[in-house]
This record gives sequence, structure tokens and C-alpha cells, in this order.
Amino acid sequence: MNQVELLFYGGLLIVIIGLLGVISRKNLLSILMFQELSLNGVNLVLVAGSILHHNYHGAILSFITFIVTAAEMAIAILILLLLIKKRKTLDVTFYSELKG
Amino acid sequence: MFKFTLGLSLFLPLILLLLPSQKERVVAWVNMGIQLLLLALFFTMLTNSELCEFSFTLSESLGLHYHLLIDEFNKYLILLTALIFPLVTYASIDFIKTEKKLFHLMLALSYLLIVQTFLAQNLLFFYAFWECSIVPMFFIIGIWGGGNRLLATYKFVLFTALGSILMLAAILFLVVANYKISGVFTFELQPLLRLQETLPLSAQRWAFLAFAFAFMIKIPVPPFHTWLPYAHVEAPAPGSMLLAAILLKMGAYGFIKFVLFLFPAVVEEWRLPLMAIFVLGALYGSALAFVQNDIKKIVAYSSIGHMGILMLGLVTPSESAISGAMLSMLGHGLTSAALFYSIGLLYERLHTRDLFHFGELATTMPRFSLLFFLITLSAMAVPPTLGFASEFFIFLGAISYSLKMVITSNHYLFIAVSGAAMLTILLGTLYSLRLVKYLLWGKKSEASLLRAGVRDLNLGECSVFTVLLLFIFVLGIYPQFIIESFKLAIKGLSIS
Amino acid sequence: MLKLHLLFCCLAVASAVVMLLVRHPMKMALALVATMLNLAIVYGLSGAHVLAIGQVLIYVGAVMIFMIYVVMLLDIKDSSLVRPLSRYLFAAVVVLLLIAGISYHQLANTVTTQTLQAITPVGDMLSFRQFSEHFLEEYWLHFELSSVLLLVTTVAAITVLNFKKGTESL
Amino acid sequence: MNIFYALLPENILVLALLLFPMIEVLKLKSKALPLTAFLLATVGALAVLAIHYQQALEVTLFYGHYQVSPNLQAIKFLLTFSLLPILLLREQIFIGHYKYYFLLLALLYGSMVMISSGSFITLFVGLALLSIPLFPLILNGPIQKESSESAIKYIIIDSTLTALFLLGIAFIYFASGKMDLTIISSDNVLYRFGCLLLLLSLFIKLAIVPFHPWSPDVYEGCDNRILYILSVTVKATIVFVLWKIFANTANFLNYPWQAIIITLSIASILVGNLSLIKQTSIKRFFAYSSIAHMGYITLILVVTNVSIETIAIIIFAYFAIYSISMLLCLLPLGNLLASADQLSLLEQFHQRSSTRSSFLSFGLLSLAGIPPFPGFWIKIVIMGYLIKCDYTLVAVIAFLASYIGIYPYFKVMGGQFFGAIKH
Amino acid sequence: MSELFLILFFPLVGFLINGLWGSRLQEKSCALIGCAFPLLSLFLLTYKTAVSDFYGVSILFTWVSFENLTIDFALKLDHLSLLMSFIVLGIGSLIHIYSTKYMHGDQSFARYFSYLNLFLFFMLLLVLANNLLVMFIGWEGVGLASYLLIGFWYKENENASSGAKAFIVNRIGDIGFLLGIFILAFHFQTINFDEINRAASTANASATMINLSALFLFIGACGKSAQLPLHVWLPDAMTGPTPVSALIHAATMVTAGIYMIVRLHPLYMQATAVLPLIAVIGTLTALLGALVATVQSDIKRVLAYSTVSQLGYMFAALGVGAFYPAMLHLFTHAFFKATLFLSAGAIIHALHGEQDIYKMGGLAKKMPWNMVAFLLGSLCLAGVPLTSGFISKEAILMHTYSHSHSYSQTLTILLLITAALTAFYISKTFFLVFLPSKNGSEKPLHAIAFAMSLPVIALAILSIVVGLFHIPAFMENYLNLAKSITIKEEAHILIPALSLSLSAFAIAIAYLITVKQIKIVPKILEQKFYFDHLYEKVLLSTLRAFCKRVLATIFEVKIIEAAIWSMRDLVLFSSRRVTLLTNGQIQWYVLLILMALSLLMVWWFYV
Repeated sequence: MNQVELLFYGGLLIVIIGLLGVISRKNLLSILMFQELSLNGVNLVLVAGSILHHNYHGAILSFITFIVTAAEMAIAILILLLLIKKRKTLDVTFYSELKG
Repeated sequence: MFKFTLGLSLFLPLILLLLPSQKERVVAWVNMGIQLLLLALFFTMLTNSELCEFSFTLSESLGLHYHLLIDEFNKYLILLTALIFPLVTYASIDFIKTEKKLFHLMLALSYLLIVQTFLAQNLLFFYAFWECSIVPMFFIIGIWGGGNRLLATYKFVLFTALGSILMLAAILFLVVANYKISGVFTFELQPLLRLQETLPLSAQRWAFLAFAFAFMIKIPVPPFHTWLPYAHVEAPAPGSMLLAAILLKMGAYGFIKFVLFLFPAVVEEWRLPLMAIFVLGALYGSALAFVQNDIKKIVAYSSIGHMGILMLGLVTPSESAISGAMLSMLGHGLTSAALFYSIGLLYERLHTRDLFHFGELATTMPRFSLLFFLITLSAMAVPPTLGFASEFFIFLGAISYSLKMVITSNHYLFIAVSGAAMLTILLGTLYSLRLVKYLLWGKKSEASLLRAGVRDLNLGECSVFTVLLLFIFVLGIYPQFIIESFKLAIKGLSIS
Repeated sequence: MLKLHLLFCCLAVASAVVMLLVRHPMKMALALVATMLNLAIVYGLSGAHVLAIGQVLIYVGAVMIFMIYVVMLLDIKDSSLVRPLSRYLFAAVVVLLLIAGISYHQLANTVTTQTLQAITPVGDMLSFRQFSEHFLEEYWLHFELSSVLLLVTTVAAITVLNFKKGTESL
Repeated sequence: MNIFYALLPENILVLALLLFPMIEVLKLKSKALPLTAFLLATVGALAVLAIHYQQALEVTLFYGHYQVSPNLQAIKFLLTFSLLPILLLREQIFIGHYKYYFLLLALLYGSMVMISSGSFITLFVGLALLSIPLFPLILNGPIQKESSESAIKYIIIDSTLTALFLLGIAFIYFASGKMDLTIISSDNVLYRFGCLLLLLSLFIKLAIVPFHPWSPDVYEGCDNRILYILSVTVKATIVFVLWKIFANTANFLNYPWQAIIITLSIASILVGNLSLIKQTSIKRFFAYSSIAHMGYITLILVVTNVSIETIAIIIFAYFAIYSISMLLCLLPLGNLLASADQLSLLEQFHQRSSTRSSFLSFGLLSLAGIPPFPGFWIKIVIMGYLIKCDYTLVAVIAFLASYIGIYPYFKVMGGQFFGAIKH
Repeated sequence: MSELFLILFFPLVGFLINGLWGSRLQEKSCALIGCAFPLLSLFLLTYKTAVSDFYGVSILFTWVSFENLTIDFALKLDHLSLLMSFIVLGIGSLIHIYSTKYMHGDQSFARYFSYLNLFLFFMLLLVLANNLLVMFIGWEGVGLASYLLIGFWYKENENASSGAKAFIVNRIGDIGFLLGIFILAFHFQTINFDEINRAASTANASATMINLSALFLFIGACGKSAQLPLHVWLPDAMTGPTPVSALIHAATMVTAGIYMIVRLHPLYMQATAVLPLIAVIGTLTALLGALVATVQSDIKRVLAYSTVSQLGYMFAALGVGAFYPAMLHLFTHAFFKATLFLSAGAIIHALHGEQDIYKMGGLAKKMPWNMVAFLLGSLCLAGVPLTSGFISKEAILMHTYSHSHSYSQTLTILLLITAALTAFYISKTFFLVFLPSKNGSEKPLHAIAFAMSLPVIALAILSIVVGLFHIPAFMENYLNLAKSITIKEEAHILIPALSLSLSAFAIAIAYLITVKQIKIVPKILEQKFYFDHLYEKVLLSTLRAFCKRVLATIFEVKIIEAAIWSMRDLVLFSSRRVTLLTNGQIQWYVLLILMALSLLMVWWFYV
């Protein structure tokens, strides 16, 4: 059990917890948080890869993931704010009129 | 000459499109005029019998050649179409009340598509025009149809589309098989004909099934015929004239060109079941025609009966049977067009199609009853008419083939099948006489809506009937010059 | 060295699990901050200092603050908070356990074999100078692309902000 | 200098992206400026792309992270060119405002980056650039309640998608150590894992069957023009990316891959066509029809015994024809759908305006694949190639599935002429 | 040779003129045209035979030519067809003259004459045909003309249906006829009469083929000449005008079957298996016809059934191979049956349409000429010596007696019984109609025009004359048909004696019955042996029921439509299921993605 293996399985585990969280929680904000969590998990795997192969691609990609996730979360949270203002609730089950 | 006629038929819909939509009569007469001109052009072209061919390669790699050719098989069908369409346009002038311009546009469109389907030698273009000919019919039945026309149109579209989709798969399969063997990716019919030797029989069987299924739906061979009564009952009179006279023939024509030529081995192998299916279908159709109360349904089921016999003629490998089948294509086309036209006339005057609401037409409409009686003669295959000539040849071919089979391989089933086929004549007489009895003779039944003021046919309507009857009787009395031209075509089918 | 790694990885996973169990979003946000910090420490330990700083600055600094800001706006009586668990929880657990099981079963032997033969000391390969040198030398296109991305995000955020139904004042 | 020249189309777009905010900053009030600027930028980009194609410029930049080749330029040309006609739609929502054009440009830029990406990193950034502008565009749909719901749905799906996509890249990187698109080989379990995740995440974007439910909801909420962009531009980029990743690794597509792709695409044709029948809303109708059409084109990925360029040409033709059919369908509708979105709106459409209804019926017929219209010919080509590498049974099933679709298209088209669109 | 076509086409011209412009011309000119054309062709025929024997074949055009079979539209005149055309044209023209007066006042007068001319044209076509196909065209045409004429007064529904019944039963026969043609065409590669006859007698013709074709042609003949199974249409055909029954259902059309068999007699000589069948059916029909005729009350039905039985006689003769006696009987029967029908017509005309013989009586004094004609006709029919009927009947009986076959003796006995029965019912009718009786109606008689009684008398004289001046002997060598039976010596005395005694006895009984007004009507005869019942109730209704219930409902709706609707429901059901997949829950979508992921993983790694 060495360092790279630890990071790899740790990352994978965090991703799985993140996905579980996305589905289990009803609150939109918590869903976003868990997605954030899963992306962190992926970063961990990337860093593990970069350490293993001793080159920078993984690290650089994880750095770019920081930027992209930040961008996405910014807009997502803004829309959440809008929803709170307009619909007064963040419960996912209320956002299911469009169906069939 | 050939290019000019094709060009004209191509631009017919466009010309109509440009005409102003208020002046309906102008549109109608322009449509009819051009169609008559086309009839004349086709007639002159066909009589001087130089092989008209026109091919234009769209894309060499995909083997798409827009290749049109008039050969013996589609020569007379083209003439039939060219003859029927002016009559349909004339009939539609007074039958169609709403959206006249759109109707004439649809007629012109279907004229173009049907002529192209008959001429196309390239399998893919044949399929393309075959499938597209559904669309104008879809609109004709849908917009101007009768009661539950929606059900009828969708049934019609879905049935024919299902058949043609399978045919498309079979076409692609054949083309690629040819590509694998000969390295040439082409949709042309000629190279595919050489495929019969190389393709393994099992593969040929599947392709045969797909093709036969598609054409059987279009011909309506009974298990797949349920769309026809709906389509006919709901279609407006010109629509059902067009449907019965020409669209059913496309199925039979396709069967000759793409099944008999492409898969002779499979047809040879399954000849008996095929004959049995067609004969049973004919019997089934005529039996049902005997018990219907709606006159349009009677004629619809009767055309199933006639087409069954026609197909029997196609499948038997004797020269007289096949030329009989070709003749009966013309015969049935003319008779069913006339029958549906007369029913349209009756419906337009009395707004009823129930058999028992008529009676004593002989006195109120003497001219109509005379012409109607002559047409039912041809439907019943009474001698001087074309109906008799074609059925005589078909049965001659069928019986002599089955007798040959009895002698050579004492295979008795063929005799049973062709014997049963003869019963259709009896059934034909039964339902035609029943139709004539309730329509023309007898006293005005109390349920009859026959008001005194029913006007007899005017000159125009009579001329439509006389043109059709002229062809029926002339061809009935002298079918030789048509059979002469089939002789060398049938050699191609290399049969005894 | 390995034991420290192990400690902080377990801490990160533990706080992730805590996030799952806790009810109130504020507690969840704090647990998330904890996991992120632990991860930053792990990055630091394994030599990727830039990533550790990035993690702390971008994630914890910017995104989490924004989230906590939104959490404050939530009213507590919201139905999604009273009964937070959705009805697909059980199914999700089953599916994810299945995925975890399969991936572990399949990956176990390949990952270990691969990592064993490549254990070399990391050294300062991922240190600040080396990393930024490489980043800007080989990946400057992506640097530009992410700047374009940020520009687009700002404009997108503005469009979302003054979103009023059907008016021109976008 | 040749880097700048090679990247000229993208650079023109970036320049426009930079200039657009200046309109707000300088408070320029003129209405036509944003549109003209947008057109200038796109036409300029198109011109440069055409020149590149002429010169057959072939260069890989940035250590392989960015490729430029005639094929790719042609694809970019198609994408930008197919975007222009949609601007004809004069819908009153946020039309003419610079942000709308800014976001369109950003979207275009993202797709160009994805098309000419050489490595996974550029691909990832391109994907981000492609999806982020879409959030506000979807949000500004006709009915505020529905569009906000579809926006949030799109965001959640999109972030899970990026998570899975990244996980895929991570696994491949972990196994190979290189971020190159072309080095995938399926002997190692990690590769398989990574490629599976990659394929699935891109299929989510394409709305292939098991991942399709989000697209009808999003299409229903958003605006007509965004519906067109979502179904044509975005999906075209994704399919080309799939083609880049999976087509050139010939040995890669052994047994399980082809089976997975075939089952998914046949399922999506079936589901797409089946659910068309019961539809009452026009936008959902187009959503399901786009699902079915994606089903067709993914089948082409399975064809192996043909050169990669031919597959690219087929995909190119497919999306050209698909965009034409969608335009034929959407343009006649115009602002009809602004308020309500019911199919029943189309009844008697012919009586109201015969020319527009005939265009709509041409579009519907070519979507259904009725012969003389383009939709049919491209299907023939695909099925032909499928049968060529003897997937005959698959082709027949695909035909039957497309047959099911004929009824709904005819029903809608007929409805305009006959009146009641009922089943 | 072109005169032959002229003779043929004159009636057709008459038909066209009357048919198209008949309604505009008034009655007199229609009658003129109607009679002129048959007379014209009759004169042309007699002129030609007198001047130069223009026998032989004349071809108009080749109808169709396949490589192994060519059929051409050709006419052939030889002794046999000359004789038949004389009968057709002679009796035809007389009946035309008769019906000018009979139909006087009927408002569709022109239509009647056009139909009659059409009938003559088709009959001539049938008679003068050179090959089976032209004969078949005539055959069907004659059926068509009879359909039109039977249903002439189409106002009443049952006239039309009896016309339809006649045409349908004929069609059943025609199917058999067609089959016969096809077998011959297949086997001999030709359907010209003389070629067939020549080929049949050669050795290589296979016996089964000859027998089969002979059988099917016989079925056709049965249909047309109303033999046992297919005789039901003849009695119902009486609803048409009486001259029509006289022409069609007595003299010409019904004899077509016999003429066809005589035309192909070399073929039938070879068909050893079929001849006994023909003989048996002929005798049975004769017996049945006579039996039923005895109980008929309507005068025209009596004559109709007597025609059926006389035709049975002719077929019996053909069955035993006596072709010449059959032709002779046909020849004589045509004349005296026409006389009987025309006089019956005159009687009905006089009594304002009264047809029931029990209501007539005492007409002897009122209509003397008619009485004489009817008397002469009935004498011939009964077979009283030195009348033509006697000669031809005796010839047939002698041949059946001396036919060297086991059953021929029983046949002769049955035929003798029928002869007796014929004598009985014809004399009964005569006595009932003409002898003074109380139930006769006193209403003033409708005046009988001279034009009506002239043909009656002419025919009566002809029917007597034909028998007397050894015309039969002259005809025998004129027709020179194949003879295969040598008359036994004792037959010359035995047969005439037996038949004379029986018929005298029958006439006596008939006289007794009419005087005593005894009216016994056995049930089975009443119902005409339940044949009508068989056709109407059993065959037709079961067919209609079968089609309506089994085919139309069960098969069409239950099986095919149900299959289609179930497919439609399947599609709709699956489309509902599929749209349920999108239930709006965003978490359900993410779950779906993960589930798909897990499934693909399982498939990927473990399958």
C-alpha cells in the first residue's frame, strides 16, 4: 500500500461519496456541494497519476479543473439564488413539472 | 422526344403551382390539357417503338444512376396511366368542391411520381418514387375523404411504408452482396440480375421474402389487404379511381420486374405456395365482395379478387398466363376506374352508398344503367370484353401448366389450385349480378332516396365512360397486338 | 511519510462521510471545507504545493464562501431541509456499491502492479518553480483558454443576474 | 507567426468576445451594433476557415494539444455556417442584445476548441466553454417558470457529466501517463474503464437512450433558437469528438464496444420514435426526434472497414442535412411557439399560411426520411455502409425502428391540412 | 366467304339500331327494323345455299397466337351448321313477326327487339363457329341475351332475380366448358373442331385427356341445355315474354349443348367412359322433367318441363352414340315446341295474361286456328304415328334399345315410360284448355291479330311436314355423322308397338282425369324434387352465411384487424412506458446514468 495507491483509492472513494450525495439529498445546494466534492475526488486521482508517471499533465489538468469548477459553481449558485428569489424553495421535487 | 415528355411531366406540378389559386377552373383545365398532351406524346412515342432510354449518373461511387427506360413491361402501364389521369382530372372538376387547386397539384404530383416509378430502372430511384407516391395519396384521401378518413389515410400510409421499408433493406442487402462479389457498388437492375447465380439460395430467399412482402401489401393479397377497403371507402371518387386503376398495378409491375427477374430460382422453388396464396386471396376477396352492403366496398373487394387472379397469371411460367396477366392489368385498370367513377357519380347525386337505397335506376337513369351494365360485363369477364380475354389467357396458362405438372411429375396440387381459381369467375358473376340487380332493376325500394329529380349523365360524363368502354371492347376483341409485344419480353423470363 | 498521507486521506474521506450524514446545510458546508483542507494538506505532503495553494485559495476561499453565503439565505422550514433524504437514496446506495465493488475487484491487481514498479521519490518535481515553469511553457494555450472561460463566466453571471422575464434590459 | 495564422479563426472570435463587453462599458445604445459585430466576426472566421481549407493547412501546435487540418476546418465551417440562419428567428426575448451574441460566440469558440483539440485537456476546456454559455441562454426561455427549471436540470446533469468525463480522463492518464487522444489501447482494464466513462459522458451530452431524459425537459423550457443550437451545433461537435477519439483507434473497437454502441443507438432510435407518438408539445417532439437522429449517426461509429475520412464526410453530410431539416421545421414556426407550445397549434396551419406550412411539411418529411427529401438519402448511405460490414440484421432493425417514426411525422404534417391532430 | 360474316352481322346491326335510337323511333319502325334484318340474313343464307355451296372456313382475324397455340376468329359452314342456322333464322324470323303483335303497346318495345336481334347474332356466332373459343363467345353471349330477355320486365324484383339465376347457372356450366377448352388446347395444341376430331381419332391421343375434356364439355352442355343438376333455371325463365321462351327456351339456345356434342362427335366416340354418364343423365332428366310436368298448373311451366324432358331424350341418344337421331329429334322438337309455345302465348294474350290451365277452358270454339296448331304440336310431342315427333322419338328408342350395353335395356324402358308421361301431360293440358268446362272465364277474348296466328300455323304445318316426305332419310346422308349402332331387326316392330300402346293408354287416362276434375298432386313432385330448395336455401344461403359470418366477421375483423390493432396497442403501450422514463425528477436522471454505467460495467467485464 504505497502513497499513489492510497491517493488513487481515496480519490475514487470521494467521487463515489459525491455521486451518492448528489442523488440522496433533496436540497439543490447540497447537490451542488456534493458535485463539488466529487470533482475534488477526481483531482486527487489526477494528482496520484501525475505522481506515478512523474510528469505534469495530471497536475496541470487538476489546476484547470479548479478554474472550470469555480466558473461552473459560480453560475450554478447564481441560478440557485434566482430560484430562491422566484420559487422560494430549493427542494428538487418541486422542480419536476416538465415531464412525459 | 422522350426527354421532352419526361420534362413536361416533371414541370407539370410547377406550372400548376404558379397559376393563381382563385381561378380554379383555369387550373383544372390547364392540368387536364397538359395531361392530354402527355397522353398524345406517350402514345406517339410508344407506337414508333424506338427504345426510349434516358440515364444520368448522379454519383458514380454510390452507383446512383437516374436511369429511365421504357421496356415492354411498363410500356402499356405508362399508356394506362396517361389515359386514366385525364379522366381522373376531368372527374375531379365536379367531384371536388374545396381546395381545388391543391387537389390538382396533388394529382399532378402523383402523375409525375407514378410515371417515374414505372420508368425507373435503378432500384434505389424505383424505391424512392415508390415510397414518395404515398404522400400525394395521403393528402388526397386525408383532405377530401369521407367520414373517418384519418384512420384510412394512416392505415394506407403505414401499411405501404412498412412493406417498402423491408424492400429497402432487401435492396441494400442485394447491392452490397453484389458489391462483395463483383466489387461494383451499383443500384442498377442489370448488374443485379447476374446476381442470381452467385448469391446462395438462402440469402436469395430472405431478399425474395422482403420484396414479395412489400409488393403483396401494395397488390393487396389478403392477409395484408385490410387497408384497401378503408382507403377506397374514404377516398374521394377521383382518388379511389386513381388508387384502384394505377397504384395497385405498381405492386404487380414491381413483382414482375424485381421479383420474377431477380429471384427466378426462389419463385421456381416456392411456385405452389405462391399460387395457393394468390388463389386463396382471389377467392377470399370475391367471397367478401359478395356479402358487402356498401357498393364501394363491393368494388374494392372485387378488385382484390381480380388482382389475385392477375398475380396467379404472373407466377405461372407459361407465356399465355403472363401475357394474360399483363392484359388483365390494363383490363382491371380500365374497369375499376369506370366502376369507381360510376359510384362517384351515384354518390354525388344520391349521397348514399348503401346498396339497398337504390333500385330502378334503369328507368330514372337509362344512359347510366346501360354504361354501368357494360362495365359490369367486363368485371364479370363476359366474352367480348378485355376482362374475359385476360382471364381466359391466365386460366389457359394456369391449367395447361398444372396439367403439364401432372404429366411430368404427377403433382396433383397444381390442378387443385388452378381449379379453385376458376371458381372466382362464378363468385365474380354472383357479386356483379347482385350489384346490378339492386342498383338497376327492381322497384324503387321504400328506403331508396331516389328523388324524381335525379339527372342522367351529361355528355362529359358519358364521354368518360365511352372512352373506357371503347378500350375495353376493342382490346377484348383484338388483344393480339399487345400480346405480340410481350412475346420477346417474356423470352427474357426464360420460361417454357 | 506514508503514515501522514494515510492520516490525512482518512480524515478527508471521514469528513466526506460526515457530509453525507449531517442534516443542516451549514454543517454540511463546514464538513466540505474540512475535506478540502485535508486534501490541500495531502497535496502539500505529496509535493504539489501549487495545487495545495490553488485548492485553498480557489475552492475554500472563493467557492465555499459563496456557498455559505447562499446557505444563510435558506429558510430552515424549507421542505428539502426538514426531510432531506430523497426517495432514490436506497437505489443509489445499491448502484454505487455495485460500481465500487466492480471497480475495486477489477482495478485491485492492475493498480497495485503498476504503482509497485514506479515508486521513485517525488523530489521537488511538483514544486512551485518547476510547476509554473512547465505550466506556462507547455500549457500557455490552456492558460489563455481558461482566461477566456472566466470572461465568459462573468458575462454569463451578469446575464443570469439581471434576468427579468421578457424585457430588453438584459 | 504561423501559430497566430493557424489559430486565426479562433483568434477572430476571441477578439469579438473581447470587444462585446465594450458595448456595455461605453453604453453604446445602437440596436444593430451587436448583430453586425456578431456577423462580422462569424463571416470573418468562415472566410479564414475557407482559406485554410484551400491551403490544406496541416499543423499540430502546442506539443500536440491543438491540431489544425483541412477536415477539422471544414467541420468548424459547417458548425458556424449552420448557426447563422437561426438568427433569422425574430423572437422578442433578449433579441439584439450583445450578451446573447457574446454567449453564442463563446459557444462557437468552445466548439472550435473541442473540434481541433489534440489532447484531453484542451478537450476538457472546450467542453467547459461549450456548456457554460448555454446556462443563461436556456434560462432566458419564453416561460420563466419552465426555463428556470430546465436550466437547473441542465446544470446538474452538466456537472455530473464533467465529473464523469474527468474521471475517465484521470483513469486513462493514470494508466498511460500521457494525455494524448490517440494512444488508447484496450488491453489494460484502466483504459477500458476510462474509455467507458468517456463514451458514456459524451453519450449523456448526445442524449442517447439511457441518458436521454434530461433533453426533452430542457428543450421544452428553452427558446426555439437554443433548441436548434442544442440539437445541432452542440451535438455535432460531440459526435465529431467521438469520431476523433474512437474512430482512429481501429483495433480499439473490438467485440464489446461495437455491441454497446449498436444496442444504445438502436434503443435510442426506438425510444425516440416511440415517444414521438404520444407527444402534445412541439418542442418535446423535436427533442425526441433529435434523440432518434443521434441514434442513427452513432451507428456509423461502428463501421470499421472504411477509411476514417469517409466516416467524417458521412457525419458532415448527416449534420448538414439534419440542420437543414431542423431549419425547415423551426423557421416557419417563428414566434408561433412564443406563447404556447402545443401541437394543436398546428391544426389548420395550412389555411392560415400555406407557404409556411409547406416548408414545415418538407422539413418534417425529410426528418421522417421520406425518399425525395435529403433525410432519406443520408439514411441510405449510413445503412449501406452498415450492411457493407455485414451488420445486416442491425440495419433491418434500424429500418423497422425508423418505420415507427413515420406515423407521428405524418400525423403532425397531416394535422396542418386535415384539422384535428389526434391518435 | 365474306357473305357468311354478312349473315352473321345483320342481326348485330339490327341490335345496334334498335338499341341506340330505338326509344326515339315509334313502334312500327322498330318492329320493321327488328324483323327486317333476320329475314335479310335468312334470304341471303337461302340464296347462297341455292346458288353455290359455299361451305368451308373463313377467317376474319387471328384472335391470339402463342407459340404452341393460335386461336383465330373464324366461321365454318358445313351441312350441320347450315341446318342449325336454318332452324335459328327460320324460327327466329317467325317469332320476330309473332312478337311484333305480342309486345304491341309495351313501352320498351325497341329494347325488346334489340335484345332479340342480339340473341340471334350470338346464336349464329355459336352455330357458325369454327373453333371452341368462338363457340364459347356465342355461348356466353346467348346466356347474356337470355339474362336480359328473362329479366325484360325488370319492374318486379323476381323477374330480375330469375334472370340472374339463369345467368349464374349458365356460368357454372361455362366454367366446365372453359376447363374442357383448356384441356383440349393443352393436349391437342389447337381448338379448331375438325383438327380436334382428326387428332382424337389418331392413336397417340391419351384416353384420360379425351375423357376429361369430354366430361367437362358435357358439364358445359348440361348448364346450357338444362340437364339434371343444372336444369333449375329453365322453368324460372318463363317469367320473360312468351315469344322469348319460344325462341330461346324451346328452339335454339337450349339445343346448343347437343349441337356442340354432335359437332365434336368423333371426340365423344373415343370418350368411352363419358358416354354412359351422358346417357344416364339424359334419361334421368327426361324422366324427372316428365314427372314434374304432369303436376304443373301454369301452361308455360308445363311446356318448359317438357322441353327439359325432350332434351333429356336427345342426351340419352347422344349417350348411346346415336348422334343422327339426336339431331333429328332436335330438328323436329324445335318446330313443334315453338308451335306449342306460340299458341300458348296466343292463349295467354287472349285471356289477358291468365296462365293457369285449371282456370282456362272451352277455348276450342273461340280460337279454332289456335286449337288446331296446339293439337298438331301436342300430337307431335306425344309421338302419335306419322307425325315428325314420332319418327325422331322412335329412332332414338330403337337406337337405345339396340345399343350393345348392359344398361341400355333399362334405359329404353325408362324412356318409354317418359314417352307415356309426355303423352299424358300434354293431352291433359290440351283437354283442360280447349274442352268446354265450367270454370272457364267468360270475359271477352282479346282479339288475336293475324300476324300472331300466321307464324303459329306456319310452324304447325312445318312440324308435320318435316316428318312426312322422307326428309329424315335425306338428312341422314346429308349430315353423314358417324354411326356405330346397327339396329336390331326385332326393334323395328317392338319399339313402335310398345310406345304406341303406352301413349294411347296415357291419353285415355288424361281424358278421364280432365272430365272427372281429379287433381292429385304428390308432394315430392309439387316441390320439383326439392332442387330449387336445394339451390336457394341450401347452397346460396350457406355461401352467403359463410362469407358473412366466417369470412367477413371472424376472419376479416377478428383475426386480421385484431392483429393490426394489437400491434398498434403494443406500440402505444410501449410509447407510454417509454415516456414514463422522463418523470421530471432530476435525481432520477442521475440515478439512470449511474445504473446504465453499472450495467455496462457488468456487461463489459463479466459477459
